[in-house]
Amino acid sequence: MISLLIAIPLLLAFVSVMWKRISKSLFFLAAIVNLIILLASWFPNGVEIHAMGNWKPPFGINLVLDNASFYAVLVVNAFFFLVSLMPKFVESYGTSLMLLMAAANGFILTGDLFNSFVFMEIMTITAVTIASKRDNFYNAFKYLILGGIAGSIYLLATIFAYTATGSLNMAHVSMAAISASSLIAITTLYTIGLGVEAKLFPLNGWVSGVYGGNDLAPVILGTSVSFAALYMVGRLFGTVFHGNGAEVLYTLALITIVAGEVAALRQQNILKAFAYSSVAQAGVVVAMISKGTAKSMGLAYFHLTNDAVAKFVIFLVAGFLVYNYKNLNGVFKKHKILGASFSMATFSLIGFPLFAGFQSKLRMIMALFSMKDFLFPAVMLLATLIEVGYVVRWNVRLWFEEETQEKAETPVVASTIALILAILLVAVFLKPEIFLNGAMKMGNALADSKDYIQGVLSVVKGGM
Amino acid sequence: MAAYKALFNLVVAFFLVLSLEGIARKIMARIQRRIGPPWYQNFIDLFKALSKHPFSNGWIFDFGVLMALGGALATAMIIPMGSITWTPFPNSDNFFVIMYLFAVGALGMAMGMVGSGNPWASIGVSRALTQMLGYELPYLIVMSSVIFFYKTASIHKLIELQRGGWNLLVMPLGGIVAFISLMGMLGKKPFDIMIAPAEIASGPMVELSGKYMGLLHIMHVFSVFVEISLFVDVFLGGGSFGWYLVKFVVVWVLAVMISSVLPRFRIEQMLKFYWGVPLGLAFLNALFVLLGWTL
Amino acid sequence: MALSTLLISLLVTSVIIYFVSKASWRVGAILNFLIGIFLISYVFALHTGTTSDLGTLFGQKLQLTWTNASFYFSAVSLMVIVSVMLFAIKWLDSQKYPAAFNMFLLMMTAGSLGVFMAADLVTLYIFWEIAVLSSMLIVPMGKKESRKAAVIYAVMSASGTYMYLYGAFLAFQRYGTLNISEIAKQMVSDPSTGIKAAIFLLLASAGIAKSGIFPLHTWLRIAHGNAPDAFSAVLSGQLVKLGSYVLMVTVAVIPSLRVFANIPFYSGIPATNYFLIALGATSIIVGTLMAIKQDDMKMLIAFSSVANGGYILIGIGTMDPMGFEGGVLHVFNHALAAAVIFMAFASVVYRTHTKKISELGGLIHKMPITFLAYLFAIISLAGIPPMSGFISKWMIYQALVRKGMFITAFIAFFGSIGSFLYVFRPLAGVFLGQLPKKYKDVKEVSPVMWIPMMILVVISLIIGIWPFPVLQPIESMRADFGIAPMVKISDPDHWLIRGFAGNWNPVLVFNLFLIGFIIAYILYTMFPRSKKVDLLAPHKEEGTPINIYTGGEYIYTPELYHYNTKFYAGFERMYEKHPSWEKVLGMLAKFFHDLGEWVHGWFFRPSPSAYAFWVSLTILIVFWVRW
Amino acid sequence: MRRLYAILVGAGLVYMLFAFLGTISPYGNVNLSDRVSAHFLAKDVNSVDASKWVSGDKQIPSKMKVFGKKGFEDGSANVVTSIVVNYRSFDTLGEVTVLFASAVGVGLILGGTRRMRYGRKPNFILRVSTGILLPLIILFGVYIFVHGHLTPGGGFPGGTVIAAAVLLLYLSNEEFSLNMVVSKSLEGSMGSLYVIFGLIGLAVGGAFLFNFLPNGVVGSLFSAGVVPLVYMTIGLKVGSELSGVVAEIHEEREG
Amino acid sequence: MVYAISIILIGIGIYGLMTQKNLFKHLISLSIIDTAVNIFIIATGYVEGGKAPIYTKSLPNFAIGKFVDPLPQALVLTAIVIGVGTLAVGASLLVRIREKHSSIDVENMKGVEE
Repeated sequence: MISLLIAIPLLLAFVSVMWKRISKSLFFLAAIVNLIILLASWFPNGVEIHAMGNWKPPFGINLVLDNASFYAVLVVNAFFFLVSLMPKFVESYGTSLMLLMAAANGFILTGDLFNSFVFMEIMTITAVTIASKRDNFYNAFKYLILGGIAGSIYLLATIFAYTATGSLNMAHVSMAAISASSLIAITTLYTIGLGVEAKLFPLNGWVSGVYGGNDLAPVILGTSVSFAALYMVGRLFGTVFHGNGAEVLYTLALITIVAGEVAALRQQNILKAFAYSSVAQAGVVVAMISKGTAKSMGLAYFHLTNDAVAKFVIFLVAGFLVYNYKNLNGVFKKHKILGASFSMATFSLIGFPLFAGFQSKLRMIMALFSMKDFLFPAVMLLATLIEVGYVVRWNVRLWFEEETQEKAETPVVASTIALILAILLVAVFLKPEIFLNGAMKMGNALADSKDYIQGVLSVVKGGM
Repeated sequence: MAAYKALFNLVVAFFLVLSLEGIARKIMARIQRRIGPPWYQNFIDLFKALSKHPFSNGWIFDFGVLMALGGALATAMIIPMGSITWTPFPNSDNFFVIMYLFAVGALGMAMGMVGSGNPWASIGVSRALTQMLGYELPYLIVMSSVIFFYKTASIHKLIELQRGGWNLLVMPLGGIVAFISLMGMLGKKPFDIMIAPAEIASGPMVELSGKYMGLLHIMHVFSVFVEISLFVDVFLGGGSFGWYLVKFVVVWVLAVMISSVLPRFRIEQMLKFYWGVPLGLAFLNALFVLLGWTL
Repeated sequence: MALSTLLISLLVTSVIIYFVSKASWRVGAILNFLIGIFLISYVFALHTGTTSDLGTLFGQKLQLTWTNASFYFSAVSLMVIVSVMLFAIKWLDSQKYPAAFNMFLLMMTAGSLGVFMAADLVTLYIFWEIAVLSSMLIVPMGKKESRKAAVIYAVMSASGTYMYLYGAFLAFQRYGTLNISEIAKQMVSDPSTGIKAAIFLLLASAGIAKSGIFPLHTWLRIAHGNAPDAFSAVLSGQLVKLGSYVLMVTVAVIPSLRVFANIPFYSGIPATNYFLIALGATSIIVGTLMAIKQDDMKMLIAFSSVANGGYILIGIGTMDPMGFEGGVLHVFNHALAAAVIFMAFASVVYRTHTKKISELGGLIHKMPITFLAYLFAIISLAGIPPMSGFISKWMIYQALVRKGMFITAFIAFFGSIGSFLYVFRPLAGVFLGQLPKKYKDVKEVSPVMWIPMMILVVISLIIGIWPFPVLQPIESMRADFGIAPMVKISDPDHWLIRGFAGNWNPVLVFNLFLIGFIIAYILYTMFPRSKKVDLLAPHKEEGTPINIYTGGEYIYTPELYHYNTKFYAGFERMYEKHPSWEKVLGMLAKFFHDLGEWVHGWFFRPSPSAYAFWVSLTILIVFWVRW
Repeated sequence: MRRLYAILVGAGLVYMLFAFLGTISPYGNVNLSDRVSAHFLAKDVNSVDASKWVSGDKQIPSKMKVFGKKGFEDGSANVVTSIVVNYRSFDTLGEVTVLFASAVGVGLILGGTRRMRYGRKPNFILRVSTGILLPLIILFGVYIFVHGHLTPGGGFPGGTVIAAAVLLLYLSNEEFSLNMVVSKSLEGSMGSLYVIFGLIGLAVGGAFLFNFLPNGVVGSLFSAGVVPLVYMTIGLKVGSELSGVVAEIHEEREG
Repeated sequence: MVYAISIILIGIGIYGLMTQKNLFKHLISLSIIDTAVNIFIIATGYVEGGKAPIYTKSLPNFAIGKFVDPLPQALVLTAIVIGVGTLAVGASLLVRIREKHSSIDVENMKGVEE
């Protein structure tokens, strides 16, 4: 069953090159089928593996579905589903999106280091393709180069792991006795290799150009792909390497938070501004992951989910605005629903009460204090302060300034989706369990490497 | 009983200060080698002004004059005159109450005069208020240290507590500062820039005529009464009503004599002056009081 | 109705109000007003000690409690808010976003009430943010500059709020509870002074930012000055009081005298409190000096709010029974006065469309009721009897003198005398003097707008004469917090207010004033009637000169003969080269902008070469650190 | 300056990697028995007890004959192929997808519609020799991927060789233009076929990409189960894909 | 030795990325790094005296030490293809960059957004 999550979008992607016209519908089909599969196999509450070609781990490649990967896959596919509802948005990128979906699912589900590299590369290449929408070539190229370097380093890390353990299986690497220096080599390389996709400073130079260059890239890359990348950070540094190298991640992440927010503050381009904001939020999540406990990781992904939902709305609305209006002043007077959703999402980003961001932010701060970490909350609050500055500025500008242009046609589907997600954010404030339960399960699964090893390596037969 | 005392206050104030103003004109004239008007000249002036047909510049002009006079009268009624016997309202003669009640009159006058629509009046009022900022601060600091020292802000109690010796002698610095502030309060030279007849046509009074002039003159009379009485009560100790009158006259004459030989400060000079030495001395005085270094 | 139900239903109602207002904003505004009336009756009917659960967050119970303090602050807030709601029924027709205004005003009301009811730090934070958020969305509905104002308001407010949040969780980490009274209890026995002081100051900083205390005061000028005019009344009259409430919570509910008994600084006041007092004193100086030189009348009163926030903080900070009561009473006085003043200004702007003192003048001839409201409000604001404003200032002076805090007292006196100066400026420049020709057809505002002002004025006057209805709850609050509960300050039986150094009888003082006024009136009527000089003559007939003293010149343009720019030029000249804190904060903001520019320029903009460089450098640094 | 920094950083990086080299076994001195590949070589993955293996019990099979024998879990003589297409077939699917993604990407990025002209005639030798070599090249490509499980080579090299033939066509004939419909259909259907093989495996053997055909004798042409079939689909797919890329690059946009 | 070569190649690639101003050279540098990493991977699989892991008539028997590690070779096969994919996308991007910005030299490109 799990393999279908990758196989179906892939199959439909191959099919879609033959019938280009229906590629959007195929994309929708793939997304909905995936979602149905996921809903059918709700939280596994254990470790389910699927050995590819029936070659048992650690010899063959295996897909692992535990609570962690399930939650990540669920979130990722949900976002793809939302995108697939908007055919106008997809344009001719249906095939690429399906590939991206397959790659993201594979990246999350795989239990094999090299396999994850392969999927990461697919993700990079399709992401570059998507990033080049609307003639955004130079930025896409920069992303390609950075992604290429990161890929090489990731591959090197994988090879170091292989030579050290003789296996590429994550569970095996996790349990193998690796010498300390070897472990340092591996985790250092992985930090850099993943840092590019996880938007760690200063490896995140591509973000502003790619997210700021068109309307599709930020919506999908800023939500699904970044969730997948940050999932991998948790998987590798939490489960596989037991927190080795976490201090480095922590430091980099804190710098990322501040750098992202200050860079966002000065941005005149709304997409870029929130691109930097997502850099900063990625920093928060990585720093939280690097704390290493089940609770901190769970809260990290809770925050990431809230952030991704909010970012989805923000980028959706901002993308629509940027490519329909030259001057954004006061446009929300004409698009009240889009405006309301945007405002709610941005306020959630800050962590105002009544919105989901409040729940995650406060929980994180509380958890950090109970871990006696006094620096990170301070940095987080400082970052939030800067965030308040630009978020309010954008809201005020988009709502209250004098408008100058004729009204563009309102995108009905997009408005509806944005509004539903914004209401979802309020619902999460009222009932955080909507995301929190899954995220906490994810955190537990990521932190519990014993369970993971047990689950992967003792099962002989590949199951459905 | 209190009501009669209060009324008596007013009567004393009216005749005492009006006569003293006449005497002041005489003294000033003598210092300047002139003969000067008779001592009762001010009574004549006042009744002449009151009996004339005036011009009113609108209702706020009238209201302001009434408020000014009312405020001054109310304050004058609270003031103790030298002893507990001559204290009309022993429960309410709190220093701060007197000071702020006194401000009602000032505000009323300022409002009425600006209401006349004449810019000279506005300039005069602006200067008067600025001057208030100048002299009140050292004065209030000195008074605070007095209150801190005697643990009471009630004027009649302060009078009683000075039986052993005048406060002026207990804290001479404070007394000097208070006297300098008193000069400013009285609007005597060198602190009469707000009136400045030659430059801004008598400032606030520019539009006054007839009975308005008279009423404001009465208000001025009571203000002078309140100001000097406060100084006498707080710094020159207790005693009988008679001694009180003597001290009152002495303080007045001293103020007049000093003012008659001085030129006038410009408004910034006035502020700089008050915030210089007097304020410093006031703080020094407060420090001495805190440290217990009183005479 | 339980407290939590009330608040939640208020929040929901506010959204309903929006849609109602979309159909007809006037109905929405009237509904708002009715809800406000209901809230007042509700608040007065509540018994102290009522608690209600809001839910559980992170395993901590969120609770609302109704205390004497909640009652006092809620009542004051509602008084201001309801007046503005009434005011808005007419005033809103000059606004662009009436529906949103109604919604956010009600939402803000709910938020503020929640803050006052909160029994724990997180509940307080939640409602605090709701109040901030909704008010922040009203601010930019004003004129052009108000957009920037909203941003500055949000950032300043947030900087205080986040420090508060940090402090709250620091307290939680240390004491394991968020409940305010529990924390207060545990703090007394906590031996570590440093952490206690940190918690104290961090919690207080929310109040500092909100009530416009130096160094986070600069938002008041721009936000109060540019917000929609009637909303400025709420901002200054009510919202700022949230800050005072938090300051009171940190200073009084957490018994700072006992908690910091080991670091006394001066006459029994701990260093922490003294620090706050110093900030309050600085605010008084800054607020007063800046208010004196403003040309924008709303900004002028905004700076006055800074100064008055300082009074409140000083009063509460002394933790002296007199000072505490004075500070808390000053909340009431300033709320009423500021609300009336801003409503009066809103009326002026409503008719004349300008808030520059230098463009106005002589409106007393056209808007006498507004003028009277303003007059009485400034008498209260300047602390002159018989209005209520005097009582609180008197109490604060008493406390300061008793403690021998002469420098603070000096600053308080300075602020007080300075307030005469600045409140007089709009009086002279806007209402008195000569009416410019362009306003010759201006009319008085409708009763819907002046009635709320007058109601507040009358309340202020009555409390000035008979302050005991307000002093009683404050006294019981003081007893709750255990600040010298034995000392009785108000003595209604003898009509006295008892200070440490002498008493006074507000009724008597008012009567004296009345008698003085009557005598003056008798004198006035005894003497010959006056002839009227028509100041409006030049407006009525073209070519009529002004009929006042002009030094012998014919003058036909009354506005040129109106003295209202640089009113205190002589004094202003003395500090025109003052250092500007706003510039300092501006530099800070610019620093972050430049830093952002730098980060963007160095790490995000460049070519792939630079990316490669950063990647390599990072990996090298990580290697260097870890190898 | 820039070069200096670059040299410094580059040297630092080289130093770092040399330092990291110390953590792995020296060149050529590798004990395969510690690695999973020992069992790929021995083709006995199914008989290894994985849970014991990972905890240090290495279970190395004794020396045995493989070539020409029957009954192994994997039938290809080329062990690399057996890894690529059987043991780690999922990687290969990913690999195919990468290429596919980049082909899609190239199409989307370039978006050409019209054959690009070189503006000069191809020379005689090129034109004539193309005609002679073309069938040979294609034949060679097909040979490579059909024999992928026996000799070095496989789907990817084979497909590339085929694409090289197409490139030759493009170079030698300005009028030539690849029929995109055909190439896309081939590409799509071959890609789908690979996934369908995987799905058949899932249906038959319960695991995606399960080798559901008999393995035969190691070393013979018809052996190794699905490996030759998969390699053939890959070869065709890669061939058509890269041809498509070549075609895309030779197209330009209107105007 | 092989390790050293591959590592130095990586260094050269990084150096090229950092110093070159022509975007195509960046792509080539990236490709050099890819290749270097691939060489490195192959090198990790080398066994002293080992042969290519293909069973032939002359090498019919399984034995440890006779063959080199086949897994890295398989991985490299994949990695090469991935490199090719990257190269293809990059090259096509360069075509369009040249069209849009009229140059592929970083310093001469026109209309690049700040």
